[in-house]
Amino acid sequence: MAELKLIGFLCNWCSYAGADMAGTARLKQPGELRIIRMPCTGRVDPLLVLKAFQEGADGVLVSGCHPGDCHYNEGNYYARRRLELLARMLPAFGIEPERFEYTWVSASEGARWAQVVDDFTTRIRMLGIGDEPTVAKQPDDQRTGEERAVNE
Amino acid sequence: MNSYAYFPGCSLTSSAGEYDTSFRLIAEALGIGLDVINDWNCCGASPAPHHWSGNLGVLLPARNMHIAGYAHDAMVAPCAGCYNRHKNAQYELAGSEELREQAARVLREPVRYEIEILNLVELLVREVEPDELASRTEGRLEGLNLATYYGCLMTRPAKIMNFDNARNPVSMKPLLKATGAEAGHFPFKSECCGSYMGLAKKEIVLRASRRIIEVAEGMGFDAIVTACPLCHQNLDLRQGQINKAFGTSIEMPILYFSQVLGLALGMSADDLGIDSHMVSAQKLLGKIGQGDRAADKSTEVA
Amino acid sequence: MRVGVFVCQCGTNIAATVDTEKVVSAALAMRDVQHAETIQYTCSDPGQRAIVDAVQKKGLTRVVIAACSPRMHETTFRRTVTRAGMNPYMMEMVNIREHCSWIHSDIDTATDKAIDLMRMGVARVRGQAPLNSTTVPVTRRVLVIGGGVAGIQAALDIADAGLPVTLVERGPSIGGNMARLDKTFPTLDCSSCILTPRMVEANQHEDIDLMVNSEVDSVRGYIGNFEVDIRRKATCVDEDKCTGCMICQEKCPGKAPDEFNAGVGESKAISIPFPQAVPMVAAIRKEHCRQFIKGKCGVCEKVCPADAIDYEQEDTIVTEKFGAIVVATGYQTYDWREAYPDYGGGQYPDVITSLQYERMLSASGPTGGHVKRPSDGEEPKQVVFISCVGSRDESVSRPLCCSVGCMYTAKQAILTKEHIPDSQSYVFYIDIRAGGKGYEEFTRRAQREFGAIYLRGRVGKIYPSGGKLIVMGTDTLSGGPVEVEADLVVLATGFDSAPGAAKLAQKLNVSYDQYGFFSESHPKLRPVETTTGGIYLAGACQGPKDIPDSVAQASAAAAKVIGLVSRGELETSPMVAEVNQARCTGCFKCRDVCPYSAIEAVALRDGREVAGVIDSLCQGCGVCNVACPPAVISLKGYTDNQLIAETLELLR
Amino acid sequence: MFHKLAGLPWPLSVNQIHKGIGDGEFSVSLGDWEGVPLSIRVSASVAGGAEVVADIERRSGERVSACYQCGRCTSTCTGAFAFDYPPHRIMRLLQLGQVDEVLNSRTAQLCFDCMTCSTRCPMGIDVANVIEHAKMIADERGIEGGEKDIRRFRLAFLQNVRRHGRLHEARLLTWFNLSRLKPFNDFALVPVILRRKKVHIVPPKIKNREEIHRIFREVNGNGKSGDERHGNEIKAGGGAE
Repeated sequence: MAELKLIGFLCNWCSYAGADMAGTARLKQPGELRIIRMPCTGRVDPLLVLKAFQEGADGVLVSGCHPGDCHYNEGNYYARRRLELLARMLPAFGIEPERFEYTWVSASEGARWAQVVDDFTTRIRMLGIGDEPTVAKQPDDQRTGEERAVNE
Repeated sequence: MNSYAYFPGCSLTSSAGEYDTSFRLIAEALGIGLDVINDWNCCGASPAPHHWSGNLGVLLPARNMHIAGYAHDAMVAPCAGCYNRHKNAQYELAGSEELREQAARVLREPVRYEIEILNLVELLVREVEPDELASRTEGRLEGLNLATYYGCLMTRPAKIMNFDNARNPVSMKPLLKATGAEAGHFPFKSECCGSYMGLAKKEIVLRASRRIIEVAEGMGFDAIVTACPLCHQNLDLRQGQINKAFGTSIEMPILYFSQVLGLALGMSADDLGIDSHMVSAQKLLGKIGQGDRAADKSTEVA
Repeated sequence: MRVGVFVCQCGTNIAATVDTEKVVSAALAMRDVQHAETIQYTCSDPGQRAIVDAVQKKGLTRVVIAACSPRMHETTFRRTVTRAGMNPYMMEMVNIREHCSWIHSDIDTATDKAIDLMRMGVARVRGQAPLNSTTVPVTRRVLVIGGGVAGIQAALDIADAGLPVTLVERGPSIGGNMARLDKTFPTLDCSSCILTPRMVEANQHEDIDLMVNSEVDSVRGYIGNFEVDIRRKATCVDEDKCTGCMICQEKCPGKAPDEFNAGVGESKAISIPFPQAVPMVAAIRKEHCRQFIKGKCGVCEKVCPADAIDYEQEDTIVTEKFGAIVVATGYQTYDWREAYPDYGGGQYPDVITSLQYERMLSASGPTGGHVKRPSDGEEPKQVVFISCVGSRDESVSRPLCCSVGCMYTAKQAILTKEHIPDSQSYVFYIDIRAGGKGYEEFTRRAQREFGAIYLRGRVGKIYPSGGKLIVMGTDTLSGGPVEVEADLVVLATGFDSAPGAAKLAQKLNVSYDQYGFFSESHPKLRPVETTTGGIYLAGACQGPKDIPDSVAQASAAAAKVIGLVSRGELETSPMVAEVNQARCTGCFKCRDVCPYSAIEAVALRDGREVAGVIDSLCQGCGVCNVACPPAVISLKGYTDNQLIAETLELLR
Repeated sequence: MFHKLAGLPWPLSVNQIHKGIGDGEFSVSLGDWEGVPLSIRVSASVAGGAEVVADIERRSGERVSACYQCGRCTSTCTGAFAFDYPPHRIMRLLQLGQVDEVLNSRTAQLCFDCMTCSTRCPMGIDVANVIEHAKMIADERGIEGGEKDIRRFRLAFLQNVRRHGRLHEARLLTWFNLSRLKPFNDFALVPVILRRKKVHIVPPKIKNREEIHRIFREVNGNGKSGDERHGNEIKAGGGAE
């Protein structure tokens, strides 16, 4: 088991393909990151990110298409709005914002993906294991007004 | 009035005295204050970095920067060589704790090396508004076509000097245009003149410099404008040797950037030390109505 | 729930760094996992059979396959489990090759990761429900963007199959860059002699609707059902009336740059770009036309015998539906001037690009096929060719090889000798790339039969001297610097993507690389598909290419299009959004955010208005899923519960 | 017409390929030029060379392997005509681990670091910097590569600086010329220089020379300019070529 637990939510069309390309090019990368494939970063629910931290993730990386290149026209714009808001709120939940990153990697940027993973992992390695999360546990299907704000 | 720490360097105190003189003159005229760095020492020039793991090339300039740093946050080194060496030293000091410690041991206190280092062109571009200059020069140099010559040391290596575009430097142009002169495309603006090989391997200098002056002459320039004493030495002092060696008869005046601005500001060729050059600038001076002034000291062919 | 886990070894691709047996035992230790095994090559026939057998013998209801990227084989294995009688969507793929074995060298790291990913896959597939795809009809019309040789070829192939095609060209004539070439390598065929007939054919084909001076404004919809706005730019000439007599061009007083001739010579404000233009219709370039600059002139209107001139004409937007789109927007030659000050940066008239030289060589070009120095009109005797200008040069961020420079330079060296028998050509090259059929022989001929002197080295500097140009280069083979005194220098400039390529890619939602070339879906196996279904690539818009490759790719794209459109209808992905209408509050946040307006208001029996998803429109991005405050709209296959389960499994 | 300016015999031809000089060794001879055999030996020395090359890469921070031999560095190299190996060949030799050839080359002595090659390299390699570090290693090993003058000039220069804290050009000129028994080199310039008031007769001295001496001591551990370390102290009349 890798010491650190890093989760990556990647959009299927750009970043996941970019990660594939990095693999095909055999670009060596640190081993902590586990990738979850998403149709679009627009599907990445800020609550899912919080949930990950709450359950002990040491870092969460969300990566999608470059602005303007979204396979679904504007999915990544929604993602950007939501996730930037989330990033700003993380300290309120007792999570260092440095543990969260939202970036763009296109299908042809294998090298860039490898770089992103490398930088992100190194950064989290320096931060070390995350503290016991302070987010109050709650069922997945009910949300507070504040979190609703995160969504839109 | 902005004032700068001034590092003349060895050449400006001897063989390139006129560069020093002309620089001080225009600095005064343009309201730029210069305070010579107290008890400055040689920067080590090209030889220093080649010996004893190169640290000599860092510690000699370090002392100057350290002294200059007392009273100023920017220093000017008109000699491209000194400028280059100081910038390099600064770069290496910034990057190495060990070097900073060495410097501290020598200087007996923590080294001050963050001072901003400017070359002459950089300084003037910063201090002088082209339009303002134009209004003072009244187009005195109209009719001249000047070859801007940057050489190597002002712009290279690009990542350390980060002055102008190393592949195609252009900084001199706006100010020269403000004098009324033309500054046409000069393809050899950043080719090397042969550097310090003049003594040890003269043929290198003769070949390299020959091409530069030949191209300038071929393209009909009235003079080559430089901001480096070593380039000046190779192009001017050795022009006679070049003609001799290759059986050519080139007569291409080599002027310092400061001298050109001086002329533009109405100073006399003599005051600017143009008469101390090997290659006569009479033709050029004639074109701007100073021909009669300086008595013709025709060039000795060395 | 009975889950089966299959761990692919992919020969040694995976097995070399991932201990697949360990993964299997880890799987067997998991709840619900009834079966787990390693397979040497899962995609192979025996591999797939093994899965079918296991499913049937052990009555598996869910399958996890840990192998390569799902982008590679998801469809393959969906078919496999379908053959075994399962619902295709009850199979989950886990990527332990591209994302694991290939990027790690340490076996423990890779194995741990593979195990995690497998466990996450299992957790996810547990929450998976059977999905059934529906079908939508496919529009029987195809859009081809770009009227170069690739676009023409694609359009003709598709139209010949009986499918109506709209061929959109930005410029005033089709023909593209090939129409500007004099001869083609390695056969020295006359370029326009072989291209012109195809251009005419495309224009006359009853199933091809040709739109010149037109551009794609916006694209909506998805595979099988695109809706495209095409802007027909005002040319102030009535296409139907203009007879192409060119009197207007003769009489026009307004000078204008000659784009077609790459700036060699001049053109008029109203013009037909070249004699073989198709369609043979004049067009006014307003920015150069006196009527528009000065507000008075009207010469062309007076002289036009067909009275086809209409200064009032305005852009119009045509909206059409298409089943598929072929992108063939081609390339432009690299603009070298900024990046190569050492070559004069455009200061020396006698340093020209290969395309300009091509126009000089062309009998129908501005010099009537006579090679002349731009500076003094003299015939050059010493011609220097410089390869790789804007290619293989990281310092100007063009590390790529233009793939044709070596060949067209050899061609131009040969043609130079033919035009000027007493001339001498020098070619500075770095490597001779002559991979195609008959190419190597061709470059040899240039040297052996036509006496071109090849010098292996990149030129450092060019400067003028006594009316000539001195080229400072190197011949690395003899080991040192060399200089050539040249009358004319021809720069073999590289390929850049067509202007606005990136913008178009964004309109089409296809991915593109840092140079603006469109990315194929898979470099080996899906070379003409894009990442977006229903959109295909042809020619140099995908990367530097020569004519035969462009034409071949165009036909390949055409074949794909015909295959798609002729089927008539299309399976849609069932991974669409779904509303739990009982709990929907009808706030319609989902409708606001949906990029495809796939959500409509539905009235329930009790009169409440709630959200409903139009399956045929929903593309499954999941934006609505996140936007829904009470979380009652969810994307099938990516439900909150599945994603959370997957996350928790890792963090457990 | 096509003329060789480089001073290299044109055309150079591959004369012969000797095989089996030793285990797995062969060498390509390109004939010779001004007595310098233009030949490379690909051999076991690659092994030993590799470390030095790695060292050069580490010190200079440049990737020698990135060079694809386009030769642009050589095209406008200011000194190439006087070098035995033009820059692109130095890069090639390093790629092949031919360190001895590089360290003993005239190029390693003569290259005066004008960095023209560096600004034009399409791969963004600072070629001059690479040669620079080869030069330093050569210096550390006291190699003069048949170009005594260059090293002598540099040492004379530094000697001069060490003594006065500043450069005394006139003295440098004379001293250097004496040191290689060419006392009248550039002599013709002297009267001119004097007439044009271009030199001090009295050497310029700085006040705090002690600090300068400390600097020299700091870099080479002794009060002298460290020539002893390389066993060739500068003295007038030191053997010239």
